Amino acid sequence: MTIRTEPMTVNVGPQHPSTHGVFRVRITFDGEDIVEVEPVFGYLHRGTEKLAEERNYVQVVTLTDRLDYTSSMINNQAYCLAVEKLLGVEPPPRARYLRTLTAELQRIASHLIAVGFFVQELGAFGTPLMYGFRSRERILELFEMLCGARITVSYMRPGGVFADAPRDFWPALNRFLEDFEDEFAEMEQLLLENEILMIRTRGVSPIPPEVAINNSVSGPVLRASGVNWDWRKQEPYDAYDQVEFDVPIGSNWDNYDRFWVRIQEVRQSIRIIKQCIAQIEPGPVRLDLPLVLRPEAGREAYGRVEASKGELGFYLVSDGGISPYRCKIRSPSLINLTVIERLLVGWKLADMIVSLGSIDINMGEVDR
Amino acid sequence: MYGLAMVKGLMVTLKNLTRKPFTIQYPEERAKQHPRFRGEEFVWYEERCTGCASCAKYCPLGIIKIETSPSGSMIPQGEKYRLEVFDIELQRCMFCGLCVEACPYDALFMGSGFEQGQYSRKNMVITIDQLRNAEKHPSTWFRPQLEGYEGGTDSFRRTPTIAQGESRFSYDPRGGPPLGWREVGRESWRWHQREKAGMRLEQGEAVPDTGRDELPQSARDSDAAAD
Amino acid sequence: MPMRPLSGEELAKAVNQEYPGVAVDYDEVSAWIRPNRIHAVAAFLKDSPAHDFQFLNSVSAVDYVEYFDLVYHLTSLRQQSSAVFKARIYGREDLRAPSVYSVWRGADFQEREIWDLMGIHFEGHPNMKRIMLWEGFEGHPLRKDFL
Amino acid sequence: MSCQLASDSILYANGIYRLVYEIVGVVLPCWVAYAIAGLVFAFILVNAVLLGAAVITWGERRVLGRFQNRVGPNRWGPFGLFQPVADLVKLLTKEDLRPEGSDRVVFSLVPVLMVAPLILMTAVVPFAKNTALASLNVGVLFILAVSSITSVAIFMAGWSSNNRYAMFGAARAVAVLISYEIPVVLSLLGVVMVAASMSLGTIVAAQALPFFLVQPLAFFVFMAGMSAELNRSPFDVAEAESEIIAGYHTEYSGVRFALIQAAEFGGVGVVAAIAATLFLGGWSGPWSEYLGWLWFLIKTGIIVFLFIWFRATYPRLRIDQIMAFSWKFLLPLAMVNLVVVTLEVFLLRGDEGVLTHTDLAIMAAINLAVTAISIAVFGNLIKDRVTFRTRQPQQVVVPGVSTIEVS
Repeated sequence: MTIRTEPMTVNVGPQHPSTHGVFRVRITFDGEDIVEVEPVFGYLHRGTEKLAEERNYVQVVTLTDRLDYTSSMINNQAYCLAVEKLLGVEPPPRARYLRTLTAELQRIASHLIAVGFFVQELGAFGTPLMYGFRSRERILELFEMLCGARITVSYMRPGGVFADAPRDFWPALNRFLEDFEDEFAEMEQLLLENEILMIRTRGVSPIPPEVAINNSVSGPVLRASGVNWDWRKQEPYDAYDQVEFDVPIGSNWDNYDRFWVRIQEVRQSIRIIKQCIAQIEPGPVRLDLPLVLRPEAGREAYGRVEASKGELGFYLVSDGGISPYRCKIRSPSLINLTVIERLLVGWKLADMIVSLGSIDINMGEVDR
Repeated sequence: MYGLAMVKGLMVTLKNLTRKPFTIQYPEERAKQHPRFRGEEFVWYEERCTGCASCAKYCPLGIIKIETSPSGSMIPQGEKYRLEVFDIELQRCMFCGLCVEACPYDALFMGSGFEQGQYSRKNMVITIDQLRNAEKHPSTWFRPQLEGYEGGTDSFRRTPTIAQGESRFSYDPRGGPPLGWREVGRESWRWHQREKAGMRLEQGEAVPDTGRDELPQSARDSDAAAD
Repeated sequence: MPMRPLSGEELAKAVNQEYPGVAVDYDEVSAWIRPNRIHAVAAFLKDSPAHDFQFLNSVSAVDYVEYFDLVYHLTSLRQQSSAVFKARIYGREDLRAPSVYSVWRGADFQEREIWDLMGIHFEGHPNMKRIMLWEGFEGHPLRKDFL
Repeated sequence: MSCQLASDSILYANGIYRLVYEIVGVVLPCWVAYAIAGLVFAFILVNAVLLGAAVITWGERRVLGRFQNRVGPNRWGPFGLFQPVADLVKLLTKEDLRPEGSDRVVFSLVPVLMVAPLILMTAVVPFAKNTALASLNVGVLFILAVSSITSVAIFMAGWSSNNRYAMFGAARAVAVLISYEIPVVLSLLGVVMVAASMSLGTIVAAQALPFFLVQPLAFFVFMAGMSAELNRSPFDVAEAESEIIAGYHTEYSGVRFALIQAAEFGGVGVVAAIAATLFLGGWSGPWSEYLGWLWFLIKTGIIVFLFIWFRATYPRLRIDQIMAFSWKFLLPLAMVNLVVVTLEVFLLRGDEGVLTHTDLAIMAAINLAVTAISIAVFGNLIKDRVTFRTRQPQQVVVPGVSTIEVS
């Protein structure tokens, strides 16, 4: 005798503790197994691209803060690089180093959140998350020192950064780096080889490289899929051509690898920051550009960076006016979600949450 | 051995049990706030403001409302505009600080407070009177002269570097006496005052001393005219 | 080895060799192709070993009032090169373009987004629904005439 | 007229009960005194459990806070001690919500059914010498029987809530509870065998050497099994808050939620008390005549702390892994323990069937070795496909796509 069972459709989100904001997936379950997935977006859609068309080039910087609010510095950087490409200018070297440095600090902060929430979704009751926040707090404090805000930094401007770091920033940064290595080692000790974490994540939801590439997946997820691709290496912007770092590559393409790649990237970021501190030279930090920028009409530029979530690109078109004619944002979080079906179907409810955590989406960026 | 990492994890958490908490108990303790903090109450120096509305134009949200009228005073030096309305709608402000960046006369500064919660949206508008009467503790955001770096005064947009300037003093917006309008500007106040009035002074021309401790006559005049 | 951006001229020449007359114009960074051949060109650029553009960075649409430009940013991971091709679609109403969903799965959400916000319908996309806004929303907000 | 409790009554050993009974019995008929004494003791028990639950919520939040480098609730009262009171007041003043389409009666019955078994379980636990409500001679059996009522209550909650997350939680919880019952029962068999009694009072008396030393394996299995039954980390799938919101009690709010929470944290307290009694020697200790309650509280506190510690450290297992853990790991361990203890008891006990202190020490020595070996052996058996590889970050070789080819 067979017992007839019915598939069950559940709305996971938009109000759910672990969908990273207001993300909603309609999932059809067969028991605990997922048979169908349909992502629904738009709950945080603020029309950033339209807003950008009505603001001048510098004002758009403040909008980029609010895309992926866990990595505002990198968003600023991507946008400023695009505008600089559009204008055909190069920021002074000190500004480039400052940008690299702050972007890497932001990457650490973002990855700490990603790892923390990843483990939180595995069910560790907040401990790794709080350890991550402990260090992130220090980074945010450094940002406050630099630019007066912790999350919505607006630190960078087309043509450099708005101001040089204050004098007490450098000792504070050094102190942070000293403490952070210990704190992070603690986190690695707690998580990296934990057997429960291993059996929960090893072999779960692998994304083969050819699938990842075809789905335009980027960032740590792409690298965890075994593809050796990092825009910081392939197309060095700012000071990335001056620093040395390794690119961690996953070999099993699974959730554990995505988690592992992030942990390793934090280590590499520390390396980059240290080199930046050693190499940075005094000098001006901002080009003498007018407050209201007017790039030539008809020019366009696609500026991209390796953001903490993946390839963040700004495609700007100018019509000679004071605001971008079109500002398309290639948001890594949204496009990484293309693999969601591949990622979830066939796995269990508990794995689904973890897999979502492993691609580390941020709804501010998905919906824009 | 299998399971060893789990024991290691237990040791890590146990070690942290003995540590001091890193959180801060807010009303009793406060996190250290850095002088560049972009806070809520704006600091505005009427004496420095020409009513050019650069801030209003540069605000990404358009929340600064400025109305001016010709004051009828200082006509020989050019017109001096009287400010009638200078409203900042704080409820929509995102504290990006671009208005401060846009101000060419160092008249507008960010504040350093963050505890201005109100029960009504009406109360969230900072009016010109509030701006006039407020204690002036400007934030050093985009005002390198307040951070005391030498070399910050030569050019408007070229901000100083560590090597160029040494900090002369450590200014903290949350402590110490309020700053007067003469102390906060990038240029010397006398020169600035004349420039504001529209008078084109030649470089090197002697500037008559108008008395250091008094308000500029023009500001007084305009106030009187308003009454 | 730094990235080698393919100039518009090179790209147009390559496309015209395979499909004569499909590339209609080019400038220094991009080549314009006929909109009805987008899918064929995309498949050619992806599969030909000489180009091998496996990675679709982004699909964007730009509203120039009289016409729309669809912009495809491509990257070849093996050859470390990048290319941009565009397709110009004239008109305002009932715009249609072939979907590249079957070539690059990564175009999925971006094409839906373009349909949602710009109103260009991609044919051959299996799930051409609005993505950010709700079904039944009137108009396409990123168009220049949407206020 | 005075009433005397028969010395073979299960209530006879309870000093407080007897005292109340005899005092009241002076003025009132014996059956009234019997009832009043029972009510008095029940009152003490209920309050002890609920107060214990309150203290444990507070303690858990404070200790968990410190594990996570933060402070925890500290606003109400000294060290935030009144936080549970504040929580309770808040929950009591909330609107009494019941989801549409829920099963009215069953939905309302659940909180009561959750709390009741706990109080019943407490009835047989001796807090100090001669203070158990009933020195039941089948105490261990009684505890096991009563504790399984909880699984019914949980399933009722999930079923009646008309919520899919609740259903998920309930289905998971029932599966977990049923499969963990078995290793727990088997682990307790060893204890019962050594003590040669099912009465908790006798078991305490038998622990010349605490049983967690004599039978570390049983202690391990009991703790693991109990944290699964209590839905504690790392086995908290039933209310996995990151997956299914709150599991079976997703739809509960207000006072019903308060009761469920009380049952949950009270459960931790009661299980800790039982574990302290069975494995840590209960109220025995220096000056246990007078300080028995203190020893008992300290030992219970240690067990509670262990639970909190695990919760602070470990991620959660998946439901199938939890099942595997129970059937493939805990059950064999419990079996091993049972066999070894049976042999030891058979070989070591004297003619009267009593184990001396030396016998216990010998058993402890043997069992420690057995524990280490069997955990290692079975741990490696369930290792499955999980392998450790130490992988170093790879240096980028440009062109960097050498790894694209799928092997």
